[in-house]
Amino acid sequence: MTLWLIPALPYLGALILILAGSKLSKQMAGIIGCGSMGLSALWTGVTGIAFLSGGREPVRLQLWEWFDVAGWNPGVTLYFDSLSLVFTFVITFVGFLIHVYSTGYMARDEGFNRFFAYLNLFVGSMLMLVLADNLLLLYLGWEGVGLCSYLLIGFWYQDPANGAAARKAFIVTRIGDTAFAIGLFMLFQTLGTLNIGAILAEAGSALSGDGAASWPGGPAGATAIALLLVGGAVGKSAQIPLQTWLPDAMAGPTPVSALIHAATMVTAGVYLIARMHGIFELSPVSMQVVSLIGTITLLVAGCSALCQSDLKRVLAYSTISQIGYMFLALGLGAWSAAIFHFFTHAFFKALLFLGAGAIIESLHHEQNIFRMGGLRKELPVVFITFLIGSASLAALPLVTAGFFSKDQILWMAFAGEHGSLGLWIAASVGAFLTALYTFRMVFVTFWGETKTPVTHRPGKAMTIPLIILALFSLLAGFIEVPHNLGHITLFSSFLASVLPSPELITDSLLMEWMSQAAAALLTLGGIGLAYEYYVRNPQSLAGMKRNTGALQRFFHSGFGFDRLYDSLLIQPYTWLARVNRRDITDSLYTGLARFSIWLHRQSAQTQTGILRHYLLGAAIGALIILTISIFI
Amino acid sequence: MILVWLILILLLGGLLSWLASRWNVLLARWIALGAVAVNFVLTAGIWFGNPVPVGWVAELDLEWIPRFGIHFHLALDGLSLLMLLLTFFLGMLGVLCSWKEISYRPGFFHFNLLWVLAGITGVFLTMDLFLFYFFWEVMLIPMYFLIGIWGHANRIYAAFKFFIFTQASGLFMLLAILSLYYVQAQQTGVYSFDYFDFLETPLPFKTAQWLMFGFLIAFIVKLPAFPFHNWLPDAHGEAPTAGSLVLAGLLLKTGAYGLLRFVVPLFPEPAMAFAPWGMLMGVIGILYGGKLAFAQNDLKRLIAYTSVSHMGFVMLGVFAFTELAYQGVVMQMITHGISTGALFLLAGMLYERTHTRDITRMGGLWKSSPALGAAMMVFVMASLGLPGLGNFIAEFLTLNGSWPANRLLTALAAVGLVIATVYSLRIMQKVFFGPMPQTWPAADLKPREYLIMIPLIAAIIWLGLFPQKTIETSGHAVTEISLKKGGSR
Amino acid sequence: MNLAFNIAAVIAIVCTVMVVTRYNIMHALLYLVTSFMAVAVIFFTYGAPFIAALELIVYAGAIMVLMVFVIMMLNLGGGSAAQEKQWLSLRVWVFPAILSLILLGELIWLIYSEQYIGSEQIKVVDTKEVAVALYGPYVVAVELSAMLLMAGIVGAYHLGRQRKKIVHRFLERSNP
Amino acid sequence: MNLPAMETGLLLAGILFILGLLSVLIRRNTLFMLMSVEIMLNAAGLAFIVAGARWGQPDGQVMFLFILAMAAAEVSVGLALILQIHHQLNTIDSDAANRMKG
Repeated sequence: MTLWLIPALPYLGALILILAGSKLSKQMAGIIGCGSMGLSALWTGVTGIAFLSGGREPVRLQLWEWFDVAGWNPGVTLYFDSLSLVFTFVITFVGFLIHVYSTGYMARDEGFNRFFAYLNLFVGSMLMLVLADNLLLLYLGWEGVGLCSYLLIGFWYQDPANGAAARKAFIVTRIGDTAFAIGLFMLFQTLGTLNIGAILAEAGSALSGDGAASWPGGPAGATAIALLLVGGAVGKSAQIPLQTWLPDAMAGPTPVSALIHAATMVTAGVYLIARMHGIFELSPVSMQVVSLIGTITLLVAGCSALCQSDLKRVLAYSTISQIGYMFLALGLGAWSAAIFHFFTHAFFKALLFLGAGAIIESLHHEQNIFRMGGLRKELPVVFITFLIGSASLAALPLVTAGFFSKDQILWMAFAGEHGSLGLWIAASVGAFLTALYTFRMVFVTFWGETKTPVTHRPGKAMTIPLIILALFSLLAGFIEVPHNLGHITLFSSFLASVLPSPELITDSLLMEWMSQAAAALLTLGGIGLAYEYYVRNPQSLAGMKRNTGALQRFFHSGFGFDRLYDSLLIQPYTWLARVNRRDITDSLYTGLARFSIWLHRQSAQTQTGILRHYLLGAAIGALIILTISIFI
Repeated sequence: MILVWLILILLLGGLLSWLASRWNVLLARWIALGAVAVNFVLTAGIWFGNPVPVGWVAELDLEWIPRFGIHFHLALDGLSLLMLLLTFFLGMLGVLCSWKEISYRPGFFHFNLLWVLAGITGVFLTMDLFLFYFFWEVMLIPMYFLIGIWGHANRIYAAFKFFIFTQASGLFMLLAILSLYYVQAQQTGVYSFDYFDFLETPLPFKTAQWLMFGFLIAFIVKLPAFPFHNWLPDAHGEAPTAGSLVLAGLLLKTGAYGLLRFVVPLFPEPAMAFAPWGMLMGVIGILYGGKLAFAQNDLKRLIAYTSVSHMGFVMLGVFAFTELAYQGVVMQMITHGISTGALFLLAGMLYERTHTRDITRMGGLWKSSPALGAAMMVFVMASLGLPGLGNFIAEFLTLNGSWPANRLLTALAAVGLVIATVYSLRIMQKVFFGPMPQTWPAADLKPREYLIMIPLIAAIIWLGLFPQKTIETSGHAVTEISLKKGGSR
Repeated sequence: MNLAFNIAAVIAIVCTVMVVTRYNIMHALLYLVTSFMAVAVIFFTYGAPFIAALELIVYAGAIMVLMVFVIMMLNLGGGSAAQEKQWLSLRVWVFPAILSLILLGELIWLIYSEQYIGSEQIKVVDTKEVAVALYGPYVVAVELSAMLLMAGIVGAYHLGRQRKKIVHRFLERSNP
Repeated sequence: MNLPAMETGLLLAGILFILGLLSVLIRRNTLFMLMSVEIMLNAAGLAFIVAGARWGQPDGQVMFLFILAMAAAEVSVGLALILQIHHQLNTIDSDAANRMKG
């Protein structure tokens, strides 16, 4: 089975573009870039079909033995099962669409070849992450993805602000990776291997035994490892403690935001937790921590998105919020619900970002939504696709994919074994906020009079991916319909072989109808409120803005996390660096040298040149020797 | 016999190129390159000859001063084979990179360069402690001239500091060697400086501890562990490119090699007792070195502090006493040699283009020399331990090996990875990205520079993706060391 | 015999004290000569007539006379006495005096602490024995002292010669 | 005939020696210093003679002879030096010759 072709093709494309990049024409580079992605997507399809028809047997393929030290020999081996099929499908399919879109979007940029080289490298690393059989290879993909996000955010390197944003992204994710690495060390010390299959088997047997007690490291060990893995996931998926880098990552070109900061990389954390669900099931504490992080993040990000003026930053905060939903689902044990939400989110968020890119490019790089307006008539295709995407994000009931995936999470929050009323309320409030800020964005950019003229219509290469994504945003939801509306469980049964299904406390149909009705009402309410404020009478909005100015600024800055980290970590470190530039310990040695010079100068004073002093010295010396010889 | 030839070729090559420089400078350079290249081919031949060496691959034992039991005893095992390969590989690059840079008395320059390499080869080969100290000195003096004559602004200060630091600590080692010699004579009546005889003599704990400190101080100063690292930034900051390449790439490794070869096997119990302190020094070295690297504006000093930080991992690994950690230490020695050597070569190339080492005055160089930028990107990523490049394997093995030994310190060392990211990305940002303060001529890599860079990039990637070849080579030697005192897996 | 010893000892000490305290160098010199004569007498009382004679001839005669010649050459005489008074202020005396007292105390303590010196007779050693010893075991030492004297003469001649003074404009200014 | 006891002789030598030492230390005039050294040498010679007499050995007197020779040579060279100093610095104050300092 040539499974290795899937990651190999993007890597190959990247290699060609890096080596021969400067010599190739833009057109040629575009073909290689998109071609490698297209072939990889195709090959994923072929492997997927073979996998499905072949009785869903997971495929394991060892390319070569990485190293063999003291009995530990992790191999560079790829593992393909239903979970990785879902992820590979999304990465390669959405990736391919974004590559096609980028040929149009980046057409006039002189770093065209370099851009596609980085994109291919990114997709290659992401595929390696998803297809890795052991955690070390996963770590390789994990860091490779971090590198490419650094390269792509700082793509327009002339502007130092982009550089700063890129470095911020890499360092913050690196903090998460360090926690992840320490988790790997603990895992290796307890089990002696990092092979995912072996770990899950060990966790499974411990679970079937008497829970975490029979885990070699004991319950504390399991919880510690789980929390460290969560630390890594939180870094990469921009959840509460380490989410400050994502809004700044919008400094990169828009296709980058679409691919990396919406569809693929930020969900790596979700993939890690889903893949290592065995360990999390061993320690309920870590599950609660994950759901707590999820809920707090979705609320914080929701509010912050409400007060952003930059189009892409609104979408960035909305991504953080939606991943918060996925973390909540993971925390509840609803593994397949989280993956389903990831599946639908990838489509409509990529669509929104690409749409935003088209808008920004046509308004000559104007990103402030309050300086846009009246684009309904100017960019009809973009408007329709953007509207569909927003509807799906806001989870317009029954029609959009977003509704089905979010509703499932809400239902799990309510009825799930680990669920609780508090979580459900928070999730619902989050849903309301999502609807509010999404349609605030839509109404402000598309309704009202045009403030900046449209100079350039997006070409065909940009509109086709938008349309395809719009279709997926609508139809992707119907593969997992809740049982009171037709009970299609294609998606969860597909993943059942890999991810255990959660237990429900109450599964009465009535309750389910109730929660869906509540969700629908909240969404429509949010849309109505947005319409009221931003279209019908904006004056009432101006009044409300005045007396909540401070809150506005607080939300705008993303709950002040940036300022907090700046004063807590960055200032002290740079101050310490500036103060101790000349290395304190160096003064230890130069001090030694100075002391010996001083000593020399003092002893030189005794050479006065006067004969009598010398004689006196000689006499004293003789006296001392005499007394010593007599009395001692 | 081939071992003697390895050293002789370098010594004669140095002399020859000095003489040849009277008539034709280019000839001198070619002779020097030829000498190191021949050595490289010989060692590569040995390596291909036995890819998985078990025990001593080649050995030569001649009487030198029979009265005192001093033998001219050279021996080659997996560990020294790898070290020699690294020495000659970097040696060739050293000669290549000073092709245009050294114009002031090139003959004498190559003489010194080759004699340093000869000293280093001797250190890696010798199995007689007296001879070891002899080569330890042979290595030191030409290096002093390299820094002192061809260095930058305050090179005299740097050369002096380097010499005093190493010489003073070397004297402690000499004391330890001699007292070990007499203690052995007293214990077993055998008057010999041979390494294998010393291995057998049982030593009372107290004396063994003092002797260990004697050896330890010499290697810790050379390694630069935390409190003794001050000579490194000055020596690197002022040395010519080839000088700092050899200094960073090889001389630091002799310290680590000494720890592995002499301190741990000869004095296992005292080393175990010193372990927590050793690991603490290593971790402080990592964090403090990283912070200082972040603070520097002079590129070469910055890279020097990064090697202080990376050598902290070696200290951590050596005193963890697990085979994983030792394998990690050996990998770290090789990959650090390549990545820091490359960074110094790049710093030299940047100096040729911008005539400054101050990174705050550089900027936006990606536009004028993208290939140089790409090469710098590879090695900056290597220095922050990106998986897929050699350093990651080394650091992961070291940390994984030292985790059972001491959890807190390993966690702190893992934080060192974040600090490494901070200073590495600062290099890229300050030098290659951002606005261009002044326009430099568009001078991308020249063919000679490609010839230097491509093998290095290939080596670091090969070590990252296929490290098994090197791990096998030093496998037996490392298990030998770690099993010597029943170290855990 | 003890009476002679005592008188000579007192004279020797008094004269030496006078030498130490005089300002005028000529007076000091003459006191020194008398002190040497007293010591010669003491040598005689200790049964060493040859040495007593030598003392008189060489010490009192030759060396002191030499000193007188030098003093006359530099005509120090009375003029320098005032300067000597100014130099020998009390402050200069204090520390050396303390030092000497301590040293004297130690010598006395040493001499009188050892009990082994019995008070038997002092045996007289006549000159013949000295001459036999001189050219017996000490013949090498005699040669050496001959060489020493030769060196003394040559040195004195070489150092004593008045070389033409090189007056250097700025390097060397002789202080007044 | 009984000769004076040895202790008194040694005591006398000691006193003379101390006086010579005292005089050397306090004087600034080099000639005075030279004289005082002569006193000390003479005192040492006296001690030798007393000891030689006590044990009836000629060594004491032989030793005195050597001291005598040495003293003579020393005075001649010393005086030559003093002449030279007087000539160069036209003073014989020992503090004047202080160029060899610090």
